[in-house]
Amino acid sequence: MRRPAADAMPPDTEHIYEPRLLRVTGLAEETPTTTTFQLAFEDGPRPDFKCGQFGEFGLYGAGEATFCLASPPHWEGLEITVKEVGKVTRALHNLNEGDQITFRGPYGNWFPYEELKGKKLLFIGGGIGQAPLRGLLWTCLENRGDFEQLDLIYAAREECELVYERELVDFEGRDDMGVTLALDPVCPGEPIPGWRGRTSFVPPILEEERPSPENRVVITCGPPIMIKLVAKTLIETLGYDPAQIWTTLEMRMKCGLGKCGRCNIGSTYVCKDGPVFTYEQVLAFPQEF
Amino acid sequence: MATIREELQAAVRRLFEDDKIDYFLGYVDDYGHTFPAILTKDSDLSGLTFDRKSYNNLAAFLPELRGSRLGLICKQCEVRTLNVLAAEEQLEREKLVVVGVPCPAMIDPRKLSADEAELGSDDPALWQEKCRRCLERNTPTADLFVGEKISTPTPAEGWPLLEEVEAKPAEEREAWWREQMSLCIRCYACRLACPLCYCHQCFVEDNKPQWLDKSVGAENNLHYHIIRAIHLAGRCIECQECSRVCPVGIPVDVLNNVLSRDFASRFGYASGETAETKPALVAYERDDPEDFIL
Amino acid sequence: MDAEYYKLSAENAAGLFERARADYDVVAKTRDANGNLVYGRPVSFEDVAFVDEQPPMSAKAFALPQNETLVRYERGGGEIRAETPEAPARDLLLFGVNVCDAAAFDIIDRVFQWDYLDDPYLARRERTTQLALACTALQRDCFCNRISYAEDGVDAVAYPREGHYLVKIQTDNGRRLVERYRNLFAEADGDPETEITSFLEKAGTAKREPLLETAQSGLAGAFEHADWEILASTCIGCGICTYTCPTCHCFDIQDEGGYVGGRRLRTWDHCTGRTFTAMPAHQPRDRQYKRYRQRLLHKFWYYPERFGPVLCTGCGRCITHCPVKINIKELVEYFGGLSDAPPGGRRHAP
Amino acid sequence: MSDPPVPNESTPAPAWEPNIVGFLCNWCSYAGADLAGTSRIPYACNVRIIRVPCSGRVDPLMILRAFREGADGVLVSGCHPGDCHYIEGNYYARRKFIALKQLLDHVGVDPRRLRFSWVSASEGRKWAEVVETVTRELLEIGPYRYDRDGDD
Repeated sequence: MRRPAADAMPPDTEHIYEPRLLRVTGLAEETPTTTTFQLAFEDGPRPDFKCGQFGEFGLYGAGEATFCLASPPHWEGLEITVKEVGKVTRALHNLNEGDQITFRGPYGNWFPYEELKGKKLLFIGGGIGQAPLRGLLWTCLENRGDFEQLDLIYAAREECELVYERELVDFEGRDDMGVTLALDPVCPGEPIPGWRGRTSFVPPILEEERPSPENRVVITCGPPIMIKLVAKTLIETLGYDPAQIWTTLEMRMKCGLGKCGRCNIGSTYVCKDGPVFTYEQVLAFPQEF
Repeated sequence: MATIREELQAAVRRLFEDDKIDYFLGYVDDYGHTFPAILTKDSDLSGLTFDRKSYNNLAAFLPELRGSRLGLICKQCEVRTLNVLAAEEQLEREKLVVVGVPCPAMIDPRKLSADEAELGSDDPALWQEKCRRCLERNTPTADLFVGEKISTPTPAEGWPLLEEVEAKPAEEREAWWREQMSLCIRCYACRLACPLCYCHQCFVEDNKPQWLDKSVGAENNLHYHIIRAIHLAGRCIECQECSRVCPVGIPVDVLNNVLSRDFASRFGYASGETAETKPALVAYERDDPEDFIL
Repeated sequence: MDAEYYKLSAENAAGLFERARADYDVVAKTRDANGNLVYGRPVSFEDVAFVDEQPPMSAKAFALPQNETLVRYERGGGEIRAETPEAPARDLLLFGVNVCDAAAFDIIDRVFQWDYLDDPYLARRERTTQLALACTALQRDCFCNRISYAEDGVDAVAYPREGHYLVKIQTDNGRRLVERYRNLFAEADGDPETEITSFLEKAGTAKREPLLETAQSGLAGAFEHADWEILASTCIGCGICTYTCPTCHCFDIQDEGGYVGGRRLRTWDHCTGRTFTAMPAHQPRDRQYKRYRQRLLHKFWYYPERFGPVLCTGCGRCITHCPVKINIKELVEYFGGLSDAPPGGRRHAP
Repeated sequence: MSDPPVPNESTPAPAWEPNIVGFLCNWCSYAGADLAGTSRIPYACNVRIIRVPCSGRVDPLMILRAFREGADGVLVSGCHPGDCHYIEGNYYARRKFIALKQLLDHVGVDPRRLRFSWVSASEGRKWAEVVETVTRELLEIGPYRYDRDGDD
C-alpha cells in the first residue's frame, strides 16, 4: 500500500482518535440553555491554535460533539460555548468546576489574520453564532492598530439569547469599535420595552447603515438563513464581492479529521477544508444547503 | 389476448389521461430485476409490469407520496396493509386508486437460480411462504381490476419455519437465535421496507434517552428485533418484506409470526382482514388470559 | 514494482492454504450455519468456497470493522483512566477473495491516509495481504468491466487455468507472500499477460467503454437534474448498499457504557439514512432522493475529484441486495451523460 | 469472544445474589411495597424499585434495557384488573406483556426472568411473597448473561 513519506501531522496521542483530558476551571451561564466552559490543559502544554478552528469535545459515557474554539489564543487555556440541544451537550451542562472533559484538536482551517490586516472589519454574529467570531474579535481588539476600523453587529432572537452579555457591555463602552445590538422584531417597528439596542433583522440594518465595500471584510456566522440573507444584501444591494465575506460553516461532524464523511459538501470536507470559507467558495459548492 | 403487462399499461395510461391520478406506484422491469417505481404522466410506461418478482409491498411508499392522488398496484399484501393503515387512520383512501391484479404468487428470491427458470414453474415449494398461505389471489376491493381472475389454491396451514425453530429445546433455540442475530448488521432495511413501520422517528434513532447502542452484537440486535416485533404485534400482515430484504438472510418474520399466530389463537384476531379491526394492542377484553401473572 | 508471474498448481494451492494458516490469520470464502456464503475463517481447505459469487458482506470489515473500540475508559477515585486497545497481533491473508473486494482497500487507503493517518485502520490494513481470485464470468449485477479501478493495488491475483492458477504479483507485499512459500510456486511460462487478457475477454471482465470514470464531468453538471427525484425516490434509506459496499467507509463515533466505565467506539454509518446529517435545528438533506444522490455523487464525482479513483469497484452488491433494486451503474450512465435512457424508462418529459 | 456461560446453571456461586429491577405502579403496587416495609414484613432485598405512574407505562424497551444494563430478572407489578387508577391502563399492559413474554420465551430466555404481578395497596404480604418467589427462582436459574459479541 502507499504510505506518505512522513506523517503530515504527527498526533500527540497514541492514535488520532484518542482524546486528551481537559479540566473545567470555570463555568459562565450565558443564557438559560447556553454555558461557556473555561478549560485548562493539565496533561501537557496547550496546543497552538488559531482563530476559527474547532475541536471535538466530549464526556466519556456521553460521546463527542464539535465546538468552535471560542477564546483567542492569547488567553490562557481554552473556552467553548455550548448550547444544550442533544445528548452530549446535555451531559456537558451537568458538569461542575473540576470535572474533566475529553478534547481532540485543534482541527480545521482559520481566519486569514495576515490578510485581514489594514482592513476595515465588520463582524456580524447571530445568536450562538457569535462564538466562532469571539476569538478573532478579541485578537483584533488586542492588536487594534492592525485594523482601520472595527464594527460588530450582533443579533439574537430574544434578549435572553444574547451570549457574552458582559463582554457586549464592555464593547459598547469602547471608543475604538462600533457596536450594534439587535433583537428579532416580534412586531415589526415596535420597540421592545427596556431594550437598549435595535429591534430589527440584520439585513435592514445593513441597508440603512450601508457600510461601503471599500477595503472592508465582513466576517459572519449565525443560523444558515441569516448568513444567506446577510450575504445576499451585501452582494446584491451594497455591491460586495463574495470573496470579501468570510463565514464559518456548521455541519454535523464526527471525526473532525476528514475521514468519517459526514461533513462533505461536494468534494469539500468542511472539517479539513473549512470550517472557514469565503462566500465565493460557498457559492461554488453544489447547492444542497 | 392482451398480456397483463399491456393491460396494465393501458389502464395506467387511461388513469393519467383522465387526470385521475398524479402518480402511479407500480413495478417496472429492467436490467434483470423487477422493482418499484414512481411514475408520472410524462413517464414512459413501457417498463410497467406485474410479474412473479414484484416483491415490494408498495404501501411502504405511501408516506413519501402523502397528499398526492395516487394509483397503485395492490396484491393481497397491499390490501391487508391498507386495511391496517385505515384502522390506524393513516390512510387517505379517497385519494387512492387501487388497481387490482391476479397475483400469480411470488417466487422466493432465495430459490431463484441464475437462469431464473423457476419463474415459469408452478411448484408451491418455490413460492414465498406467505403466498402458500394466501387466501385470495385476486385483489379484493379493487377500484379497477386488470387481467384475468385466477383461482386460489387451498391455503397452506401453519408456519413451517416458525414450527421448525419452535421444535428446538429452549437452549438450542436461544443458540439459534443468537447465531442469527450475530449476523445482523442493523442496516434497518427490515424496518424501512415494512409498510407498517411508518413512525417519523424510530426508537432506534432516539438518543435522549438512547435505547439502543449503535454497535452491532447479538444482544443489541436481538433487542432491536424484539422491540420491532412488539411494535408490529397485532399489526403485521405477514408480507415477509422484512425477511426478503435482509441482506444476510435472517428470517426476521419468524418473530412476527410468533405473535401473529398467538394473537390469532388467543384473541381470534387476524390483522388487516378489514379496515375496521383495531390492532390488538390498542384493544383489550376484560377477561384476556392472565395465567402468567402472579 | 514490475509485475511478476507464477504458476500455482491446484495441489499447491491447498498446501499454500494450510501452511499460510500457521503464519497468518487466513480469511476466505466459506459457508455459514444458514448455508450462506461469507468471508470467514475456514479451518480446512475443503471448507473454502471457490465460486465467483460474492458474499453479501465485503471484505472491508477486516480493516474497518463495523464496531471498533477506539478508547476504553474507567472512572474511579476522582480520576479518569483511558487506554487504547492493542493493535491486531497477527498478519491477515485474504485468500481467494474477489478482485473487486481486494481492490477496494487501495481506494479507501487514500482517505485514511489523507494528512491525518488513521492509525486504527492502518494498523489492520498494513498487516493485510491479498491473494485475490479472478472471476470466471461476469454476473448479472456486476460492472467491474466498466471501472478501471486500481487493480495494481491488489497484492496478488490468481487466474484459474486448467489444473493450476496463474498468479500475478503486483506489490512488494505480494512478492513477500511468494518468497515465504517459494517452493509452492513455479515460474510462469509463455506470455502471461496475453493469457490474462484472453482470460478476461472470455470471462467478460475485460474493460469495456465507456468507463464509468468518464461520467464525472457529466455528473458535475447534473446536480440539479429533475429526474433525481423520480429515479431515486424509491430509495428507502436503509444501510444495505453502504454496509455491503467494499468502498463505503463513513462512520460514526459514539460512547457506550456508563459513567463508571465503557468505551468510545466507531461504527459504520450510512449517508442514505435520515439521521446522518441531521442537526438539532437543521437537516441539510431533507429528502430521500437527496441522500441517495449524495451517495452516488460521492462515489463518482466528489471522491475522484479529491483522491483520484472512483469510490466503487463495480461489485454490484448495492444492486443485488437493494430492496428496491436501484441500479447505481444505470444512474451514473444516465446522469453522467453516457446514456439517454433512464432505467425502467422513467423520466420527466423534456 | 468467550463461550457464553450456561444460563441454567443449577448451583450458582453462593455469593451471587440476583439483581431484580421492579417497575411498580404508583397507585397500587408501590403502596403495597411500602406497606410491606412499614409492616416490617421481611423479604428478599434484591429488587430495585422504579416507580411508574401505571403498569401501562412500562414499555418493553425499559424491560429490555434493564436486562442489558445487568438485571438478572425484571418484575412488573400493577393494580388488579378493574382497579386501575386510569381505568384501563393495566388491561392494555396485560396484552403488551403477553406479547413480550411470548417473544422472550421464543428466543429462549427463561420465562422466570420476566414476571408480572398484580399487587394492591393493601397487599403488603403478597408483595413480599412475590419478591420471595421471584428471587428464589432466579437463584435457581442463575445470572443472566447474554453473549456480548459486538466487540471488535
